[in-house]
Amino acid sequence: MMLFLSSQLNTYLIIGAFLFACGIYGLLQHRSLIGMLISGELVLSGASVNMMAFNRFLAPDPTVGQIFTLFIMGIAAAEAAIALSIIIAVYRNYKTIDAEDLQDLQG
Amino acid sequence: MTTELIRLLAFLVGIIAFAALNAAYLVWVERKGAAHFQRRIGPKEVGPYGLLQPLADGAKLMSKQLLIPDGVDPILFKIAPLMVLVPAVMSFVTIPFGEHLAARNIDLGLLMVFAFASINVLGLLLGSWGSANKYAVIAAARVISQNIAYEIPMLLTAIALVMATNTMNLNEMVSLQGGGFWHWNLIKLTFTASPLTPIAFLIFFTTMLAETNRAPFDMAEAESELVAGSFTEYSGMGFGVFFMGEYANIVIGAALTTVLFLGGWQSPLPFLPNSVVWFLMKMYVIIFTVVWIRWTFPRTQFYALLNLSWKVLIPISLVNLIVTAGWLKVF
Amino acid sequence: MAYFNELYSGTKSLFIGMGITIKEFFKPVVTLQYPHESLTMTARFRGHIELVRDLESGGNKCIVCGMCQKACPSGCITGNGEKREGVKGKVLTEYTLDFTKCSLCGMCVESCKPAAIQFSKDYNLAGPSREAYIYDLLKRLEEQK
Amino acid sequence: MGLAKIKQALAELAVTETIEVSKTVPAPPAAEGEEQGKPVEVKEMIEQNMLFTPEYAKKGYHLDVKVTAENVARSAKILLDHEFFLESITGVDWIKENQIEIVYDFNHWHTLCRVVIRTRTDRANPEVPTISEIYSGANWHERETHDFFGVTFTGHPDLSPLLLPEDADYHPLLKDFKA
Amino acid sequence: MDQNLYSAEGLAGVVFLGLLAATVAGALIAVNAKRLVRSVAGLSLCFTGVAGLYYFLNSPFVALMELLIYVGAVCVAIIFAVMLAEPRAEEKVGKSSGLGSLFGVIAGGLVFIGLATVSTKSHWSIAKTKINTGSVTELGSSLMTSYSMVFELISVVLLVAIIGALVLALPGRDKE
Amino acid sequence: MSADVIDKSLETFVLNLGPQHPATHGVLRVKLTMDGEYIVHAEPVLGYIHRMHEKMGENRTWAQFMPNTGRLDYLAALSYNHGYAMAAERAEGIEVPERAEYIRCITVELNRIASHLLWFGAFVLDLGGFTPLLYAFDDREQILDLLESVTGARLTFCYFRFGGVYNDIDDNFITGTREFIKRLRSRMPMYHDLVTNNIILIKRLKGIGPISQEMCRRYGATGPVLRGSGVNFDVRKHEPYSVYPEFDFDIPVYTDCDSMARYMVRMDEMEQSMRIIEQGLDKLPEGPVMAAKAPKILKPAKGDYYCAVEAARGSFGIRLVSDGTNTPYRLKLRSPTFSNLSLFAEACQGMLLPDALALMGTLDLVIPEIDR
Repeated sequence: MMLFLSSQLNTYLIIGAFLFACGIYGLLQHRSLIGMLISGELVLSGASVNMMAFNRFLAPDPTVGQIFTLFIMGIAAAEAAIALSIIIAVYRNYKTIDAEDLQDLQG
Repeated sequence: MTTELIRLLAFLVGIIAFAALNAAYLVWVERKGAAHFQRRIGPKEVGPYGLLQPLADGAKLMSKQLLIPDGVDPILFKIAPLMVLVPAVMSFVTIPFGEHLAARNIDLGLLMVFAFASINVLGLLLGSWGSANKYAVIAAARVISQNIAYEIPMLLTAIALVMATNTMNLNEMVSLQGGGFWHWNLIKLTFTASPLTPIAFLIFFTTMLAETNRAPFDMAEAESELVAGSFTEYSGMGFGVFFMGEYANIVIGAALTTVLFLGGWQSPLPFLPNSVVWFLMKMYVIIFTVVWIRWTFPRTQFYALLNLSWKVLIPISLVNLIVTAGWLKVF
Repeated sequence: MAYFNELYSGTKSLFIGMGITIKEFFKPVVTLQYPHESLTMTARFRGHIELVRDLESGGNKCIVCGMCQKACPSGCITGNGEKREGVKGKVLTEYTLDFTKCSLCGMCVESCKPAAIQFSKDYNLAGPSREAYIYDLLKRLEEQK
Repeated sequence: MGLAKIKQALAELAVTETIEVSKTVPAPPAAEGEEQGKPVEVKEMIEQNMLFTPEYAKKGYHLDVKVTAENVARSAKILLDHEFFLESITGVDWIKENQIEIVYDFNHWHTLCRVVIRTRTDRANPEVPTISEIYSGANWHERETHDFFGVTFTGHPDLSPLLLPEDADYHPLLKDFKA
Repeated sequence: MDQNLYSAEGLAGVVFLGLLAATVAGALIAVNAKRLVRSVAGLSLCFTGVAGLYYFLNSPFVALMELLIYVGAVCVAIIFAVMLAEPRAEEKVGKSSGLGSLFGVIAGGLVFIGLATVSTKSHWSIAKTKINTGSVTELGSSLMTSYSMVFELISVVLLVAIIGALVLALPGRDKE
Repeated sequence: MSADVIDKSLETFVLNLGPQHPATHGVLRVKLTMDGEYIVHAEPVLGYIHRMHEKMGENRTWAQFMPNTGRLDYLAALSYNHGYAMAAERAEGIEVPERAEYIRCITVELNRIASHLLWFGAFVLDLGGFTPLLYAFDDREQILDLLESVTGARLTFCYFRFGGVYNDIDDNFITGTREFIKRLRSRMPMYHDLVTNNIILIKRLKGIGPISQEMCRRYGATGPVLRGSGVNFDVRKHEPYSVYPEFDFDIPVYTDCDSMARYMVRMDEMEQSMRIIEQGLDKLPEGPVMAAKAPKILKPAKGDYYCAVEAARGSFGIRLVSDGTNTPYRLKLRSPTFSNLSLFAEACQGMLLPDALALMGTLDLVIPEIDR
């Protein structure tokens, strides 16, 4: 039974979906920019888990999923770096990281 | 099934015991070493040569109350020491102490050590942020910049080595260095390693000091500036576990240096048998050097530390990487 | 070029430093293992004061002139004497030193004309309470017999 | 920097009608100066070139100037212009005369010349203008003097107790203070 | 399954369950924690779990990279940002009021249900043999052959990100 | 100078450095307003060990105050004894025999070396190097042994009396001092190799914590702090007292104004002190060590007197006001580090915390002397 879980594609897909949904929920529910960034990372890792699962169970090329995941990592790292520097720049100028307080940014 | 479980548990216990024993006795080595560098005697009351001092220290720390000050984040505060200790212990899994003496001979051993070592920073960070102390927070900010700055040259030198040896399996890496000390990566006299490897060794050693927060790079602790840095609010076993984690990290660093550059369990002369003894001897020489350095130098200034990394270590390790690549291409 | 020069000289200075400490490592220790060994105090060591035994009479030499009390900056000496029949001058009946106040300056010994007080060589001073530091020097002198 | 120039500059600030001449001023030709506190004409003093110059070997300083409280800052400025540095500021409580004396010690790096500036103020309501704008180091010295004597240095940025506890409302160096 | 590493299947199962729990718990902490630091701690827990899942998917390299990059770098960077931007730990983390939260729950729930349904109801043609051998060599060679262009691009992206981050963060020092 | 000049737009926090902090060497508290690790504003808070020595002086006889002077700066107590003894002698007009003056100079210089050695060790400890402290202590203990054999105490010597010294020195002391100087001479290159030339230390001190001459003047800084800023001012040369004119020695002056300069001044001063001691031992005349006519009870004439000596940390001045009785009417102690510390707040603005601590280390603070 236990082994059954780890060798089932569905387990991974559901976990992936769960992470993705958590990310979506967090994005909607968090007001602070850093919270949103964290949720974004969750969305990305949900996608990665899916990629890896397909890579293991379905894909014709045994490396494509892994490479996708590695690229996602690269993108995520870049995204985190950029997002954080934006957050810091925003914080420096507006003294807040609350997205709803940043009305000035509009227009 | 049961035998497998027992084997697993035996390994686990063995590793934890080794890590804990080494970490504890490293404290003894540190104190004794410091004493002799300063022409004192050091611990001498508990047991012969003060050998039972670590136990006494441990007992003392355990009997002390773990104070949780007001305003701290209690969960993070308690978890953080474990986050420093556990990954360090995990890293021991893949270290080849002898030819057949490794808990797991993993193909990606080197990567695994680095991966787990990187968690250490997170533990320090959460601990210092969680303890809601200004000194700790300053220390945390330092730890981040320091670790990021020094991870780069460390990985670069390690990658150059991986390129030269064509493996990330630590045991295999040691095997490749067999046949006398002139085959060690440090001074490989064959044409398979680039001539810059001794410099790479120095860089690796320096970064190892920095990554393990050892003097002269002990920014996180910096007792004369930040009181006790990240550990300011910790007492009792919380502090003890942090301390163990730090020392376990040093043992890992020393072991890794031994494996990568000093031929691990290979004997220095071809006619002597290979044995775990060689590994331990080399590792303890490295550890002694670490202690020696600590009790010789003043602490670096923070920007000097970053300058050293960005202006000296990273360029040189990049050059080393390129030279190694060229070397491999030519020979 | 300056970059490499600094790199070279800097690294060299580090190795020189390490050379010095390793040399010291193998030199004998210079510390004294205190509870097991202890120092003998020099002849002029200024410990707390004690009364000097008068070798002729076996008692003290104090003439109860009060000079030590006057000289003491912190007022930690209390001495009293009384007139006794058949004895020339006053006889010391009480001589206490409140060591909690004493600053070990030695003014009292200096001011003592008959050299009736001297410094003890006692430096392991510890006690459970403040009262333990109020020394009855007369009693001490008796006990020393 | 000549001693004479400083003398000249400070003489103009010195209390015009009276100058306290040290008891030990060289006897001739100002034999009348022997008596302490005897008023002497400034002009006369300058002419005799013995303007409040105590005997250095005896007193430890070269010039001793008494000024009114308003002139403290100006004399400090003169001394700063002549590159003097401030050694200390302190007070003396003359309880019998019902006055508090503020004493400023100045010294010079390159010439052996110690200058003492004094001023007196009423004991009941001691007030002296600050010189912390001129000599930054005076800030703490004045705070200390305020702690010990209760002298208010008008214009001082922060006269909160420096050495005494934060809530101290007593001034221990006043002669009528008994612990 | 890599029989060398986990020959005891039951143990592996327990570990797997633990990893699942870590992933789920970590994700929940990350989105629900009151304080940002705890969110990040949850995130790192979640990533550790995910790294374990990757290991079970025969990709130790990716698993370790996940640890190295996400836990060792991304989480650390986020905590750094939290430290810079949230100096007072007591300050509440902005959470949307009831409506936003409800909306979030509904949206998240719908996404989860939808995706889960799709993935469970679909008929995947699961390969009978183990496709992924976990070989780093293969990964490396395909990275350098079929996907070399993407590899280059991602390097460029990272470079741009580094420069961008520097540019954004620089003006702060000038002000002093 | 007050807190409200701080730019409110900066994200700052207040860091309490002390009263118990490893780098403040005693109970000094510095309220730092920090922007990250940069110091925006510093405010030293003093008085934690204030003992009101000046009031004590007013309540004691002239002689009884002598032990107090050693407790101001317990690391260079003899300089303070010397200053007070000289001030009282000046007031009373006591001539000190020449031998006593030589003994005073020799012991004061020994004490100065001891103080500088301790500073050296503690300073390197502030910078994170522990071992040099123990080496320096090893040497310092030799000095203290020597001084103890003469004065009877190791820190609060209380050795000088009005009119001379308490005890004559003996041959053991003379040979011991000569040996010690030989020993320290051989150890100085070791200190320089281990610490001074160390690249880490150079990086930490060169150009760090500049203190300009103009700032020194405004704050009245003296001693090695001033000499590190390129001003050749040393009371021993500037206002020669005792038998210092008899000695041939130099005043080390460095013009860089940075922490390294102040460090070097102190290191060189130790060498110069050794020169003075050697000459003093060579020239030591025979004779009494107490003035024959020194009165037991002092009653100086009315008036005020000023006397300054060069203590290990700068110019220690003492102002005595006598009303002709057997107690001082007013006794002002001008401590050098009080002035030196007062410039810290201005000097450390905009510095990084570790640099500020290096700067504070070079000020060589002894808190009891500041708080008095």
